[in-house]
Amino acid sequence: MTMLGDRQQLAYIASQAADARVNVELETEGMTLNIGPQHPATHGTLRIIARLDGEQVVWAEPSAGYMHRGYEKLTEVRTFPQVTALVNRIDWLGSFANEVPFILAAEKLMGVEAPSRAQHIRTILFELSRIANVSLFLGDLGVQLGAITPVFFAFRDREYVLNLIEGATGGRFHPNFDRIGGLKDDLPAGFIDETRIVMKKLRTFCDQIEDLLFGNEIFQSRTRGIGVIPKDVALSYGLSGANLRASGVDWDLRRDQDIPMAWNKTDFKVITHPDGDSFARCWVRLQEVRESTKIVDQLLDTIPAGPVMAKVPKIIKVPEGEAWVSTENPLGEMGYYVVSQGDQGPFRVKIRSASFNNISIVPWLLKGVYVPDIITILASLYFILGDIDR
Amino acid sequence: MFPLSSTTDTPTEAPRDTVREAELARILEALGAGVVDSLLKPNDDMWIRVTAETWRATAEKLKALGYTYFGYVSAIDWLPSPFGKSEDDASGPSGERDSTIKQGYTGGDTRFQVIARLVQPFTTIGINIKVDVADDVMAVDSWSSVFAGANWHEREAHEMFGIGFNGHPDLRNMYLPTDFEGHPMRKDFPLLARIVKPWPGIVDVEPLPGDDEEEGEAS
Amino acid sequence: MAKPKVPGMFKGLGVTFATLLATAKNGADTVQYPHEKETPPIRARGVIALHEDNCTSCMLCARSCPDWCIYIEGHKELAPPRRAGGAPRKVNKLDRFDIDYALCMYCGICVEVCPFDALFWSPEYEYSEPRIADLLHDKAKLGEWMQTVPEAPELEAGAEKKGKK
Amino acid sequence: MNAVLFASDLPYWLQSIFRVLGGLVAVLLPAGTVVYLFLFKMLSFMQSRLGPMEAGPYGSMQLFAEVGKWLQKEDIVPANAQPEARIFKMAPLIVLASTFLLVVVVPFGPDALFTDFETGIFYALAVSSISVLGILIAGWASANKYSLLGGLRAAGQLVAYELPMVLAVIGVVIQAGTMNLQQIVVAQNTGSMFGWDGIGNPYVLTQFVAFIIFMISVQAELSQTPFDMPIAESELVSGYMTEYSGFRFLIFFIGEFATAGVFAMIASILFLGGWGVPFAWFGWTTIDSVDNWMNFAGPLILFAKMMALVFFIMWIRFSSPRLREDQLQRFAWKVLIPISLVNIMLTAVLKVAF
Repeated sequence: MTMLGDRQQLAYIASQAADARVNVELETEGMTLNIGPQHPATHGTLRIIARLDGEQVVWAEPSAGYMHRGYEKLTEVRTFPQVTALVNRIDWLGSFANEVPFILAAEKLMGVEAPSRAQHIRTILFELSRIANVSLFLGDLGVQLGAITPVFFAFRDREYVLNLIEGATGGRFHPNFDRIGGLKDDLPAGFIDETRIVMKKLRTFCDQIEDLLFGNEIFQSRTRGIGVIPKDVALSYGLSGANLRASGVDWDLRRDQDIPMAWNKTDFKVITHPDGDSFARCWVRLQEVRESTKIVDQLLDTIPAGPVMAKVPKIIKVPEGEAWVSTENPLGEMGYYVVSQGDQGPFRVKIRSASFNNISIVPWLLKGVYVPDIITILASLYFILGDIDR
Repeated sequence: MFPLSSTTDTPTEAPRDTVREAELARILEALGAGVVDSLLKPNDDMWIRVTAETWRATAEKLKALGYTYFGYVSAIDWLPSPFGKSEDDASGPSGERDSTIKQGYTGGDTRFQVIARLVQPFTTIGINIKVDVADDVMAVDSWSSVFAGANWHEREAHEMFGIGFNGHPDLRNMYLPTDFEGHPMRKDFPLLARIVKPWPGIVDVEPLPGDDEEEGEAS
Repeated sequence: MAKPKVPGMFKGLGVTFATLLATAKNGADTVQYPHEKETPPIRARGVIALHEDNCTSCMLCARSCPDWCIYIEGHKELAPPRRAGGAPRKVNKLDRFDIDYALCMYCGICVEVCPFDALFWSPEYEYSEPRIADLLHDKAKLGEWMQTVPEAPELEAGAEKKGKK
Repeated sequence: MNAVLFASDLPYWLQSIFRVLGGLVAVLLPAGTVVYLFLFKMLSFMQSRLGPMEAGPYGSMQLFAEVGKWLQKEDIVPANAQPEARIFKMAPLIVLASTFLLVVVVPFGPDALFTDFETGIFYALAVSSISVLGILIAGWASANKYSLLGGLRAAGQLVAYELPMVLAVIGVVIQAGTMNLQQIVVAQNTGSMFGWDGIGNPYVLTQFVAFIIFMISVQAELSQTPFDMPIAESELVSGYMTEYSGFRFLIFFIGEFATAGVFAMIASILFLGGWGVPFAWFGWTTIDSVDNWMNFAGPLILFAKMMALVFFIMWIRFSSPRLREDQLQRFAWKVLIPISLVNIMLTAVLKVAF
């Protein structure tokens, strides 16, 4: 402003004054709406403070931390096996997937690699937890947008997947099945046949959801063009998973990363969508469930025989070093930066969870939308509170 | 204590990783004197440590070099915990514990380090960037103007470690109450849950009456 | 031949109506819980059972518990010798073995680390209490659950046979 | 009127009691049936579950259990609503009153009616708007931002949908030549299509466009999904009902489903021939020649038709997501109103032409 010439400055002041007059005339008293911490749309305890003008959001800001459990601190007083039990509570809907990157990071530090049968079973369970997680998202999406039926379909069919996970690992939600060097146990008999049947059911479920929700004109009018995230913004916020791929970024860590898992032995499509809006994000997730069922089917055919556990000492001491491993989790890229100083437990674990980055775009995204669109956008970004707060 | 399995203790010839070597050379050239130290583990990852003055410039240059995907920003407190580690008795005497600071990859001179990770989209080539945080300054430049996603990560690091980020738009607490005192992720911040309860590792077996032999800790 | 495009809304109506008919015909997918029960899988981690005779109160489980929810006390005792004429053995006798199920996070680490096969998983799940303090179960109660511990399941084809722990 | 029925010859006070009881039955019975049959059972079956099963055989007593539960609950007035506590407490009653006023003009049989009102449909459309007042009051008096948003949405929505509804009804009124609901029923059942009087002339056939518009407006008027923005559990946490508890919530609840029932009755009177069967089946010609037993069969027939319509209302409710407020307004003003105006014009032209 100091650099402006006199006439420019006068013109500037005049325009400011004119704006102010118009604003005073039109201005209505704003309202601050507190969405959450207890609100059905935040499925958990996220709080969104929104400044409204009528039903339009002027400014919004999520306030996380109502479920902060301090996992990064807790890992410092636990041994590696105990941390495994802890981390599968981060994203509680796809819990097996949380264990994998942590275990892989520890294995990397130890220089151990799980036997190929263990890698296969890990990948199967990983994809099953993705299906369990995302199918619930598809049902929940309906509830957020006012359709009450899809969520019951989702709970119905997710149950079959959870039964599989429970049958194999013993835990419905928190399997704690991964061990450094392999798996706790082999699959129980009958798992493969059962899984094939369930995968068929899940594909039917996807068709039902597609007919019930995605094909619905109301659903489309609610989600298309709402909350558009351009590619470069998505990258600079560190968005990941379906949120990133819905912005047209063809990047999937399952395909593009060389880690000791069995994805590279399967043939699957990475789903992308060019639009970057809420519909694209939901649609990408729906298609990913389909792809996951196909991945599981392929892996079931090719499970190699052999042990599920590499030779590791009974008391695990991880050599000094630092390692970063991230995988394509149901919610996006989940990574662990593990620092070990040669003890039984890690020295520091940085948990890079997908939802934390995914939700940090919310203040940018919510400007100027309507109150119902807040719900749509939050639902389509898909976060799990445990994954934000850790 | 136990020998590791045979797959690990044979020191094989480290395989060459030409892609990452070229990348690291490119980065070192672009950053010039800002880099204090660098490390490359073939087929794994790259680490560099930069000076505090060039911290923000590093982000800009790396972004220009194609590292446009923001991973995270966080910090590490290298002080060994005075309350012991993993299964140790946190309420026990802390005098015997080793308190010498042992730094990680690419070294460091200070107790606190900020660590960040950037990735080249569509590949998995990422880079871990560390910077020392001097104890008397306790602040580095903010990345939030370069990577929008750094905003929240820096807020988290600020409240958890007490590290300031110069130029950050608002460093409010994310998780903790506004009037919370202390920085929970610092190693000298006690984890209360492990202190208020008696440590369960004490073998609580009464010896036989008249039994002189002291059992001590079983393990 | 392209099918005529049905508006999405009517497809959705079709889905719900088909489900209505299917439920009327085949019955619901839900279980009327107190009247009928689902059997949990063999491996289900329902509750931890204690085989008291095997326990030597070595405290391994209590130490490795991430939540510190196992409380053990014991004393030493003289037991009759194994062979006739031998010296009496010193054994650890359990006085107290409590698990606080309000704290337990069902990770199963204690069952795994137990070197003497004293802890087992049982799929039993009906032990909720109206008061949280009542979830602290003692060794008598944990011993009762020993009855419900199933045999380990058969393994899937291709699994390596190994000596069961 | 050839039959002495119900209250005609009774003293006034007895008549009044009968009318009050009849009104209660006419409002609560459909509401209860709708809730049990559709909300509990149909919804559950559509979601592959069984719904309430414990109270009574197949959970048929569940509703009584729910009512008992609600009656036991504390009648809470939020602290910020205390200054206007009386208004806050009044709001649900206004909503329910609107429903009772609606049922007054509904004919259940040739003589089974509360009042034979010349401008019946006009009156019905007028009193149905009273519920908006109740909802606005509830939204404002709750002193809750969500409630306020819900109340404002409800007001905007009900105003927007009143108009297409009225315009849709005008088509029927033109065709029947009367605003008396009883005579609309008679006109349909004595009418003929191209000389064939086998099924009378239910206006759902000739006024199909008006029927669709009317049903859409009813859906919006009742704030059922896809038009349930005023309630919107997932965004406004039940909107204007957020702060209500106990029997006041119950009254809102009854109001919602009783109004659904009554509106379905009015729709079946306007478009499906109401309580009547085609008079030609039994050789009746005018309303005076209708047999007395129709006074008992009529309500059942009306009830059956109402149930069929409520089935569609609920079916759509259970299978669709919710629109946004601005989309709904756009739909009402840009689509429904022009179509209904064209419909009126066509009806008028055809009426004159034939």
